[in-house]
Amino acid sequence: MSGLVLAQFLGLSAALLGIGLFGILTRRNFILLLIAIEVAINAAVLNFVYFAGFASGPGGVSGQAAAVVVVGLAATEVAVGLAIVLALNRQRGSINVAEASTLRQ
Amino acid sequence: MDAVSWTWFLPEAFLLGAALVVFLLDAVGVRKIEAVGAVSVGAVLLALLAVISDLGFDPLGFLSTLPASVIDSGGGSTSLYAFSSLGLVFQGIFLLSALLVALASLSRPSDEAGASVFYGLLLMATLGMMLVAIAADLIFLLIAIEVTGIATYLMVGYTRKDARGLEAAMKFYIIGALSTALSFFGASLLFGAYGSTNFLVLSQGLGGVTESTLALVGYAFLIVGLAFKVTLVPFHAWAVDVYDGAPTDVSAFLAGGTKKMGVFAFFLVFIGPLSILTARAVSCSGSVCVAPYDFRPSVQLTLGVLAILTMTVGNLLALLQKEMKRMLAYSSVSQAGYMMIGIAIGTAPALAGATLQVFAHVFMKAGAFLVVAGVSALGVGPLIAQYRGLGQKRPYLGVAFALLLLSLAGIPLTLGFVSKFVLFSAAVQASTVPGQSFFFWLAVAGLLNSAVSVFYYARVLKVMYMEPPDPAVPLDGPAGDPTAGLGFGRTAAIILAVVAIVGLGIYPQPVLSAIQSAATHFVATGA
Amino acid sequence: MSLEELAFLVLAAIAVGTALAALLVRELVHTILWISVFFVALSGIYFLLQADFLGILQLGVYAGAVTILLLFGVMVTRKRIFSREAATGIGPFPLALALVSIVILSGVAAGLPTQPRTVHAYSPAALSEQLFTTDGGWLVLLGLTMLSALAGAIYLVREGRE
Amino acid sequence: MGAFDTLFQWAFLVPLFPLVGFVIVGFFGDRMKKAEYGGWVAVVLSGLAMFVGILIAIGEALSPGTYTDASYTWLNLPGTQSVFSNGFSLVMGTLVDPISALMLVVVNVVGFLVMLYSIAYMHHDQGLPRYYAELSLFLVAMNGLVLSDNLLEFFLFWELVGVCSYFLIGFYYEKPSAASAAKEAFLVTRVGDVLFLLGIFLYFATYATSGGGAGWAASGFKFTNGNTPFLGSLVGSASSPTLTIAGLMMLAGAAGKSAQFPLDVWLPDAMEGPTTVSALIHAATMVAAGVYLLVVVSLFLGFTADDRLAIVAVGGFTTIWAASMALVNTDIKRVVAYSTISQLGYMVLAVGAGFAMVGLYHLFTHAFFKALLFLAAGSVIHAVGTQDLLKMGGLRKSMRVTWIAFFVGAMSLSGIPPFAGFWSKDDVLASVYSQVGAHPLYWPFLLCAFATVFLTAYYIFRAWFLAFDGDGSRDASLPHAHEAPWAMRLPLIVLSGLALVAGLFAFVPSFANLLPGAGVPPTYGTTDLMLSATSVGLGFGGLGLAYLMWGNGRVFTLPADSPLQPFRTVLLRRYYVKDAYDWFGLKAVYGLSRAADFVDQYVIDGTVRGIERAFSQLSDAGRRLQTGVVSDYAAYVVSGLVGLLVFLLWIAPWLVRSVGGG
Repeated sequence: MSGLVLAQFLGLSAALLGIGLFGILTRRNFILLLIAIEVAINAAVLNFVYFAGFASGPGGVSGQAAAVVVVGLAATEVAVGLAIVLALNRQRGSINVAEASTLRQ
Repeated sequence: MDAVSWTWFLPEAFLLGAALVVFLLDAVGVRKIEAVGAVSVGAVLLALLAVISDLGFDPLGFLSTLPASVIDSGGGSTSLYAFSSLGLVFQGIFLLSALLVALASLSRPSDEAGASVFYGLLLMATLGMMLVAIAADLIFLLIAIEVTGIATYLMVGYTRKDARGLEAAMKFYIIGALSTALSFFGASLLFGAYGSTNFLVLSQGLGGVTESTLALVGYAFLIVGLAFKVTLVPFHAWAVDVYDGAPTDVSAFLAGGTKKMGVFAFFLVFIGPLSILTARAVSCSGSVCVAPYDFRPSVQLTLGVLAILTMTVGNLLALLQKEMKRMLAYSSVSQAGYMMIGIAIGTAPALAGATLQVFAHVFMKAGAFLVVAGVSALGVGPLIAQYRGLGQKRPYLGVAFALLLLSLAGIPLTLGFVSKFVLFSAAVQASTVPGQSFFFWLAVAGLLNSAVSVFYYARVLKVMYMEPPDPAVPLDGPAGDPTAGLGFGRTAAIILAVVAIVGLGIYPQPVLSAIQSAATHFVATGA
Repeated sequence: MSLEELAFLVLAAIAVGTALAALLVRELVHTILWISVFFVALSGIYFLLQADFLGILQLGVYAGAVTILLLFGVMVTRKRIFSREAATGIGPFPLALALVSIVILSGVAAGLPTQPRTVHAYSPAALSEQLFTTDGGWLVLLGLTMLSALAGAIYLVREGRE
Repeated sequence: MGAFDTLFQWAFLVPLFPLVGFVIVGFFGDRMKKAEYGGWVAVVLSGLAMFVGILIAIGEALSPGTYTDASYTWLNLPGTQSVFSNGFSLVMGTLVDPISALMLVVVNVVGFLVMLYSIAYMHHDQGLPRYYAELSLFLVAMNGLVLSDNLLEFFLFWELVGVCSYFLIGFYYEKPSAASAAKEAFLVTRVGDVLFLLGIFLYFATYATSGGGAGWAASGFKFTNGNTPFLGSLVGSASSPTLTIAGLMMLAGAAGKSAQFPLDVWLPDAMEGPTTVSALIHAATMVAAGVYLLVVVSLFLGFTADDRLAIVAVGGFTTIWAASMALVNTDIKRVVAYSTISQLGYMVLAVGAGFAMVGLYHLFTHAFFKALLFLAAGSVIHAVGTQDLLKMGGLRKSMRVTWIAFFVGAMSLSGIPPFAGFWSKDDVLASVYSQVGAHPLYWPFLLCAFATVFLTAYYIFRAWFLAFDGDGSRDASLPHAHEAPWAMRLPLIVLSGLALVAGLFAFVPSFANLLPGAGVPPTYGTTDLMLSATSVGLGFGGLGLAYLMWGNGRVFTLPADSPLQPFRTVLLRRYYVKDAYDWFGLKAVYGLSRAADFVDQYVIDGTVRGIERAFSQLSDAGRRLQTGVVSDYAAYVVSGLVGLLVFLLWIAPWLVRSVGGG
């Protein structure tokens, strides 16, 4: 086991977060937005996992525990998001978030 | 942990139990608002009683009698929660906001669809806020925020046939989920820097990679995630649309309740006994001693800039609003800026000022939104101009609304004045310390902004009292009945808010002393 | 370059590529396919980090449940499943924002130690010990979020009688 | 002290009586059978307040001294940390001392008379309960301000006074001009108020720990600490930039309330309110509050030399600035309003020169003769239904009382002996003159003040001649004027008496106790004869000029089809010389006033409007950002994130390093 480089992981999670943000900013389909948010959250999960793996003390395991919890939370959020998607679709017949912009100014 | 007994969790237990009862009632088909509402109001009242008894029921300066062992009990390096006197004060504040909304919602149509879900979610959201108040761990804090978050996304959209409500829920959800992702990313970086997410560990700067830049970036992400809840500029844009589109009682809860949760989260992360802004000792492992990077000035400067930005932008935009709810929403944004002044300064008096501002804002903003909900139930439209003659037609409602707005504007003899007075004077006082002259400008900015804010509140007063009523709107109830069209619950909630605003505005000392003592404990312990 | 490092780089490239592809393709079903590959790649990275439990969790929750959930969402919200999304332009501003945040974070990453390090493995038993005792509060809170999500989401999608 | 302590303890009754009036009229006024009943309630209660106020003043006159009532600590912020070691309190209490007793007399006598006058004057108006409630609340605020025992309490009442003024100016809110005047008054005075509060902050920051005992701030910004000025000795010697700035902030606050240059724009427009309101608030009391503030600060805190020069400059310049604008105005109320600004300038001038008591003396006499002028003007307006002087004329026959009352007021304003205004104005001039030796920079402002004496006499008598002289009203459509009912005549008569003798009060020994004239170089009345002669000469000169130009109904333009036209033309030809004089001789004066008007209209209004426009453009930009599209909101969040990262990682540390400290 010759080991891995910490910095590369942060680089990967930075890239994933950036891609997620990019998706949130540019996509208009609610489902794509959900996916983009998942990508961003996965960057955080990845952070927890590798920081746990590289931690020196015994407390590192709580990083993995945090990752587990965040995964669960993200899944819950997707479920809520889908509920809103369905209600929105039933209401407007569209899940394009840019079209739902009556509240403004 | 030893000092914490299970009785400390009684308030949370009441709320959770009531939520389960409400959901079960819904499942068996009992959905009348009277039934679920009564259960919810009862649970909130019980929880409030429990919190008050935790504080040690002694209305005159009660917090000073709180045993020291209770304050900070459980704040070990692995514990997830800790009780502080200020946290208990905030629990009380959260419960008060829930009480106002739960009371007012009793007056909604008796067979309204979704009443039980609304009340259940309200209880769950309150439960999340209660848990935020006792967090001693970053992940615990963020999930507790999420408990409230998920419940409130659904509360905004619970009128599922209402296009505006759903659009608001969609916006709230997307920006909320984005903020969640960013906060957890920040938390993960902090975990990377310190090897733990416990506040005590974070505050001591021990463990892990100990890379200060990593931690600083983590804190930046965390600020963004929390700023979403507190509606700081430029993370505020969602709030206006959501407050506007959500059912007005829910807006009252969001502006009056959940926003305060964000404020307390800022307290915990940035000011509290276990926060980065407490003076940190040089940490030694073996013979190597490291002085941790001092975040304090940079973070304070950043939060101060955010405070000024929030106050100013919120006020300027509130000036031009034509709709009542949007005006209140922007004023709510600017009020968050005042609270941030206290957070940026971080001394005990400033903290007391911010807490008082939070306390006052629960009554004034939730009260104002509840009045708006009541007025629109009477058939008045959303525009400010449509409130003309309200003061003459419905004198009691008009006076109540006027008092709430005057309090928001910070006019003396109201609680809003007291809180701003304490906050700004704390800022001036803090600025006398050499090298902290920046704080003086925070006070000046707050002052100028409250001067500006008077205009848009006064405009509403002018419309209400100085313009003839619109004959098309039947504001008159049956003669001699001031509550006509409002219902018992909403009337009670509005009276509660107004009495609190005026009563405590005239005689604030008990609450002030209590909050000051709690804030002093909060800042001093762990130093 | 060690074998692990090589494996990491390959998996990272797959993750980045599939994430981008998922967000850029114009057919939603393809998006779902790409994102499931992305989840699998991430789970591979977790295995590489010797976080076996998380790797399995990632496969189960994300590559399994969440993907199905999303697919379900796609199926319900459109009449023809295989229809292309209207192309949406990509403004320079969002692109710049995303790039700047990546650059800043990469700058931070560059400051981290660059020598290869050994990865600690934690047994699933240790993890569950942690999850159910010390960090038990997290799970309790997670349960609370699920409770309100369940009640609220069901109500939201249930056909109303009103 | 001693026997009168019991009396002074009841000082809180003075604001309490009008408060009761406010509550009764405000909440039950609408339900009374007749709107006047509410008015009578307010009159009776303000009469009671006047009674107590005069009793207190007599008590102070017989036994001068400072009496502080046991005060109520409203807010107490205890010391907790090193930065807050002394804490401080917000205290509400009453402080009776000679100057507050004097102010009580001014406020309540004028207040009572104006209330009484209103019964008849406002008879026809709608919304009377609101009017009396607001007027009562104003009296509460003004009395509270006068009796305040600390700076913060003073500020609170100061704000309340401003709010009442806002509502009263906008009383005829259906009139757009009234609504906009109210807004303007509120805006402009608010600028002063904010600066005032900043000044308090600065004093707070400076004296949090010093100033005796636990620190000035700790004891609640008290004005006095027993009998001696609390900070007087401490500040008197000190001279620091901070103190100068704080003093300038106080000046700004005073300038806003007292309509001093450049914050004077609102007062003439405030004449949109009822004339009674102009008499009480915008002549006698509220506008005097700014001067009172300067007096209080100069007595208890002290101004630095730079501050005093600034105050002299503002006051001196304002005298001539406002007077010049009054020269050309044909609106009877506006002429009087300009004269108010100008006279307030004299008071400020005196305070700046270091003679607070002299300023207060002028405030005292001015309150009576200016209220008199306004009420007389109100009586005229009530009778003829217009404010345009060119339309009036010949009113002296039908309105004897008003005619004489206006004359008494005008004589007093012009500083002609033995009317009240003479004594105090002379004192102002003499006291400033006594300082020019030591402060040569005071010279130009003293000259302004002297020149203004001439202008004042000219414009006020021009108004008097235009309104009362001549054979009949110049506008035939005006109703035939009748003398006002008794409720209006009585206040005019009482105030005429006061305008005649108030200046002489200073010679009554025990009354002089209320104006402890310590340090005033010329004793009251025995002014340096040259100065007196000059100013009286100037006054008579103005009067004479006014008579030559406007007396006997001259400058009287008739409609061309009038059968009296040939007769008029002859009269007009007789005055052709005067017209020429107007054209040539007064061109400079007209030019000056036009220039003043220009600055007033374009520079200051333009600035105000420019600021408003900038604000609304900013807000527009902000509203355009609120697109309603959630992706844009997400973009703000991410931009905020990037900005925060940049700020926190690079800018903030750099700022902290370069500036030092957070």
